[in-house]
Amino acid sequence: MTTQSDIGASEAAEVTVPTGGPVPTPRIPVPTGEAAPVANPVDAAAGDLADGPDTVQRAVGTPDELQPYPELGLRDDEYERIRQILDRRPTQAELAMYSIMWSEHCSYKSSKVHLRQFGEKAPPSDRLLAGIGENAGVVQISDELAVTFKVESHNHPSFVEPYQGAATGVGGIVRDILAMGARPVAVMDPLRFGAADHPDTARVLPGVVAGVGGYGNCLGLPNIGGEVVFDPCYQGNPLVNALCLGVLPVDRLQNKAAAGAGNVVVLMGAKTGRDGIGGVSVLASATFEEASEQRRPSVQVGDPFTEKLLIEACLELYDAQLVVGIQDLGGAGLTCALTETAAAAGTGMRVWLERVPLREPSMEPHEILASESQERMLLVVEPEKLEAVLKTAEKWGVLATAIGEVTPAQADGQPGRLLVTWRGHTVVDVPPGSLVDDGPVYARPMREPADLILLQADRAETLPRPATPDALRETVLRMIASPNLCDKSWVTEQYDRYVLGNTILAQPEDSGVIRIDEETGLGVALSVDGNGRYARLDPYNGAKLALAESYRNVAVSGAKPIAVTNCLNFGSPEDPGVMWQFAEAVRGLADGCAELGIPVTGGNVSFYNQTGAAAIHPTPVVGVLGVLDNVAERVPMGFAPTTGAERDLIFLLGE
Amino acid sequence: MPRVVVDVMLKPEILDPQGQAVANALPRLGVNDVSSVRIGRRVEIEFSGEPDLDRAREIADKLLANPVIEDFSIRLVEADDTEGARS
Amino acid sequence: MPRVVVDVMLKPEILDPQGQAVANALPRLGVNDVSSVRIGRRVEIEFSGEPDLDRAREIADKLLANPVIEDFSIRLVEADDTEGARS
Amino acid sequence: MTARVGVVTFPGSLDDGDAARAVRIAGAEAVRLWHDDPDLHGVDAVVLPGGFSYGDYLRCGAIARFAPVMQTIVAAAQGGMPVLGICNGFQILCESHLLPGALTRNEHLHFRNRDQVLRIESAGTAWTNVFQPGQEVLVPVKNGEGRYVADQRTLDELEATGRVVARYVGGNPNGSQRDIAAITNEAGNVVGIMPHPEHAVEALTGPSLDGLGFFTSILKHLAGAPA
Ligand SMILES: Nc1ncnc2c1ncn2[C@@H]1O[C@H](COP(=O)(O)OP(=O)(O)O)[C@@H](O)[C@H]1O
Repeated sequence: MTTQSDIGASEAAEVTVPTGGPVPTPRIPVPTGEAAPVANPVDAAAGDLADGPDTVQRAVGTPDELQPYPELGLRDDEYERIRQILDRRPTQAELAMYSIMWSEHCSYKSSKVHLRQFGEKAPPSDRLLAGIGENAGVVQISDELAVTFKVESHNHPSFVEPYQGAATGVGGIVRDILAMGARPVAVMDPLRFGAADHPDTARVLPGVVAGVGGYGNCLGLPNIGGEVVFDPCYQGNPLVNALCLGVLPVDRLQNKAAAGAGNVVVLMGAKTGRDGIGGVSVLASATFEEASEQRRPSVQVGDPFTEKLLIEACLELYDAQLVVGIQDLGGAGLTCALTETAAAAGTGMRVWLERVPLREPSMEPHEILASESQERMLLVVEPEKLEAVLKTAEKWGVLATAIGEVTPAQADGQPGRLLVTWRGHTVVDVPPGSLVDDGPVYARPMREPADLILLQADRAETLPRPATPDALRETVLRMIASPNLCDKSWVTEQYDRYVLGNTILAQPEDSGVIRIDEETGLGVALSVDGNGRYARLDPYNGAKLALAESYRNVAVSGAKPIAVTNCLNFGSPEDPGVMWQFAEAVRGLADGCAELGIPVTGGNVSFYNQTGAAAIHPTPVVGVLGVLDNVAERVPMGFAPTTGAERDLIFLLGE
Repeated sequence: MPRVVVDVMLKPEILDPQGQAVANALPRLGVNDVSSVRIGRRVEIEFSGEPDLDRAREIADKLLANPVIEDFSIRLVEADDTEGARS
Repeated sequence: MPRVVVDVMLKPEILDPQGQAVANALPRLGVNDVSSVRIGRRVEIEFSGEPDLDRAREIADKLLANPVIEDFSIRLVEADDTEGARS
Repeated sequence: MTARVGVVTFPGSLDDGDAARAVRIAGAEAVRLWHDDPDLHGVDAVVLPGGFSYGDYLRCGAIARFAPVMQTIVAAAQGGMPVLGICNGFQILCESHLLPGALTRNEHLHFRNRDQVLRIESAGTAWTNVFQPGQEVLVPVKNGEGRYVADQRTLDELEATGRVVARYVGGNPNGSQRDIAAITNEAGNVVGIMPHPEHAVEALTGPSLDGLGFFTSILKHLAGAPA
């Protein structure tokens, strides 16, 4: 998925958080059987039109039906666009799909115009095999080997249900890495919490740490670093970012294009349930009684064991060259996977939705398309290889089901259409590119926050300094005791750092180092850093400083930095002050990368991190990856124990 | 002394990986007629005085269950009532 | 359709750190009259046909409980019997 | 002939590659065994590696016990074949009743990963014969359910018959009874250990090289064993 992982489709509509609040008012009049024209013989044959799904046929016949698009986060003009594209009103399922794909989360509508700089300012690189826009950037590190890495956020779910939110955050980024053809080999977790002594931190922090550990440990991925930062600005909106590193032989690189008409579309992994359907449930509220909201959890529960099997099965399929295209299912579920794979190839797709294995048989088409159930991948497979694919899945004990097929582009060369039927009803008939590439793009208003001048004027130099030895002692003790500087082993001991046997450096080192090639000693170093307080004072330089810190951490471990990933955690883009912070941070990061000569290869934007009107500090988290030709030459951070007369000399570099 | 039993189960629509893992293992034991397994927690609370259902409900709500993903039910059970054939 | 419920609890002599952690947290909620908390598993088994208590006992004995550290009990429950006040 | 040591992969095994690497570094041939295949492919000894077999959501090792490969391993172990269970492997050996007692949730309820000193209490097993009794070794420990429990009688018997193979020293990481980190069966061919010797076999990746002894022990044992 190339989406913002933590902001559900409904984020803008703010109806997801399951606090037992009121059910959104139904806006869809219940259609009556007579009112709908029964023109389609298949629909007619189904004979249950009154209770059946909203079909394309019915949409044509009932152009004036009121649709709950505002509740789904779509603006009037966005809804109008959809009607223009389709030349009719969208069906329920189509409306759900557009609302998901055109959300901030998936479309990057507020950030797109800024993120371009990462590409435009990036230095040329011959190492980059896949860059921004792919599931994760892929960087070549030797003739045969490449690595891929990316950081993503799962902030909001982790506040609601810390354990599962954090766990599924790890699961999601791991699938991104897997989708590139790589074996995931390590994770990191930059975390931000509210005040250490706030009672709610006692709920959130242990749950998040247990969730990151529980999922990663169960997948057998060493955790090689991260951050734990406390600041009251994160009290109602902790940040849970997760980074995954993967390794692949260069020729195993996968892509998501659903190429080749006639190829089979296979859904592999967990059954589909009503996970994280969130705002899309307003579509059903006319046909469900009040309690129905109860049945639509926004929180997904992770199943790392299934993910582990999915990883092994996928890698076996790649090695046997059994897949043409592959895409993970993340925050936007089947909707995103179907449209992105088809759009990437310019093909069409025909999907029989009733073939999707369901955890709950009563699910409706739009729910199946919007479900965020975890641990699923979408594969495109040549028909003659289908059996081998199903066999491999069976060997690993994961479900794999053919749910559709790739259809050709149109005769005039135009891309094909995505046609989805459900028990004989046509519920979706759209150009896939219209969901993926033609979403709205906004140049949102920006304004420097009014308080910035005051903040900047209050300079550190004016603070009282310890003047006596006692005061100095007191200051040092206070610093040592501060949660942000204290020992993090309560957290890091809950993570397995040893599994896979290639961890050369991990906590508490400046960067994590992983051996990639046991024969040659080739390895990579990774660090993630961010400083929200700096960025609040000066987002441009704050982002640069985060990059510089990460770059330094990698360099001092003995590695040559070669690539950058980032997770941009910000408040609401509809707030001009936040938007200004965002634009400045992106500009700073892009400039910094240009100065250091390394490209941004991927990343993630997380907006709407705020409590009421109060946004978090702008928090760009930057990950830098470096290469070590031989991990035996890594430089650990501690002084080496001295033997005899050979004493280490200590130098201080810089100003 | 009677005790209070709180049963905490995942809501029916929430994935239950634990139950699923057990259900998948059953055929190995030669069991093929089980259609579903759900696994939750059973919490037995003993009070020093009279068992207090309201208190127990409060504890369950605040501490034992996460209402976002779990339901719970509460009842009184006689201490020596094993609620079935204790094996 | 009735289902079979298997309750699996740690034997009384085996330390239950989870139960203890909950018990220790209670005073902070202002609860001081709880003398003990024990946490075990509640397993709900649905059969495709008639619920089979003997089958369930066999599953419990072989798989659901480890007799070295756990006891279990089995009973039939009506599907919609929530066994108490479902909150 | 180099010794052939099998390493079983269950779905959810995680340290299987590491166990195989340790076997190779010790100088034996690592033979990968698959949970669904009851054939042991002529191996001389077996390692059950760490991980979360079948997810271990119910109780660690509870489901792995029923894997086809375990049926063969249980029979072979009873016939004297050396078997080492590490972490999840230890749990599986207890669930399979090849070793007494059980492994339960860590007393502090957290997964814990740290470098841990162990004292080798028994050098009489197939997997510890290169150590000196009382020798202290440093290996990683990492588990969430590593607290060894058994009834007093069993514990006393383990102590009396020299079947406590290793104990935690300098802090008990999980609340194990009597600081037990590893035990063996009566014959000394089956050993279960909660910490991870396979992660202490290379200077670059481990806290020491002390773990290698467990794997060189099996070579010594097999070399001396009557064919
Ligand atoms: N959430 C976390 N997950 C994994 N490792 C962490 C986490 N938080 C901190 N660490 C690790 O702990 C060590 C110390 O962290 P920190 O105190 O932030 O050091 P520094 O200030 O040098 O970055 C580093 O190796 C860091 O990677």
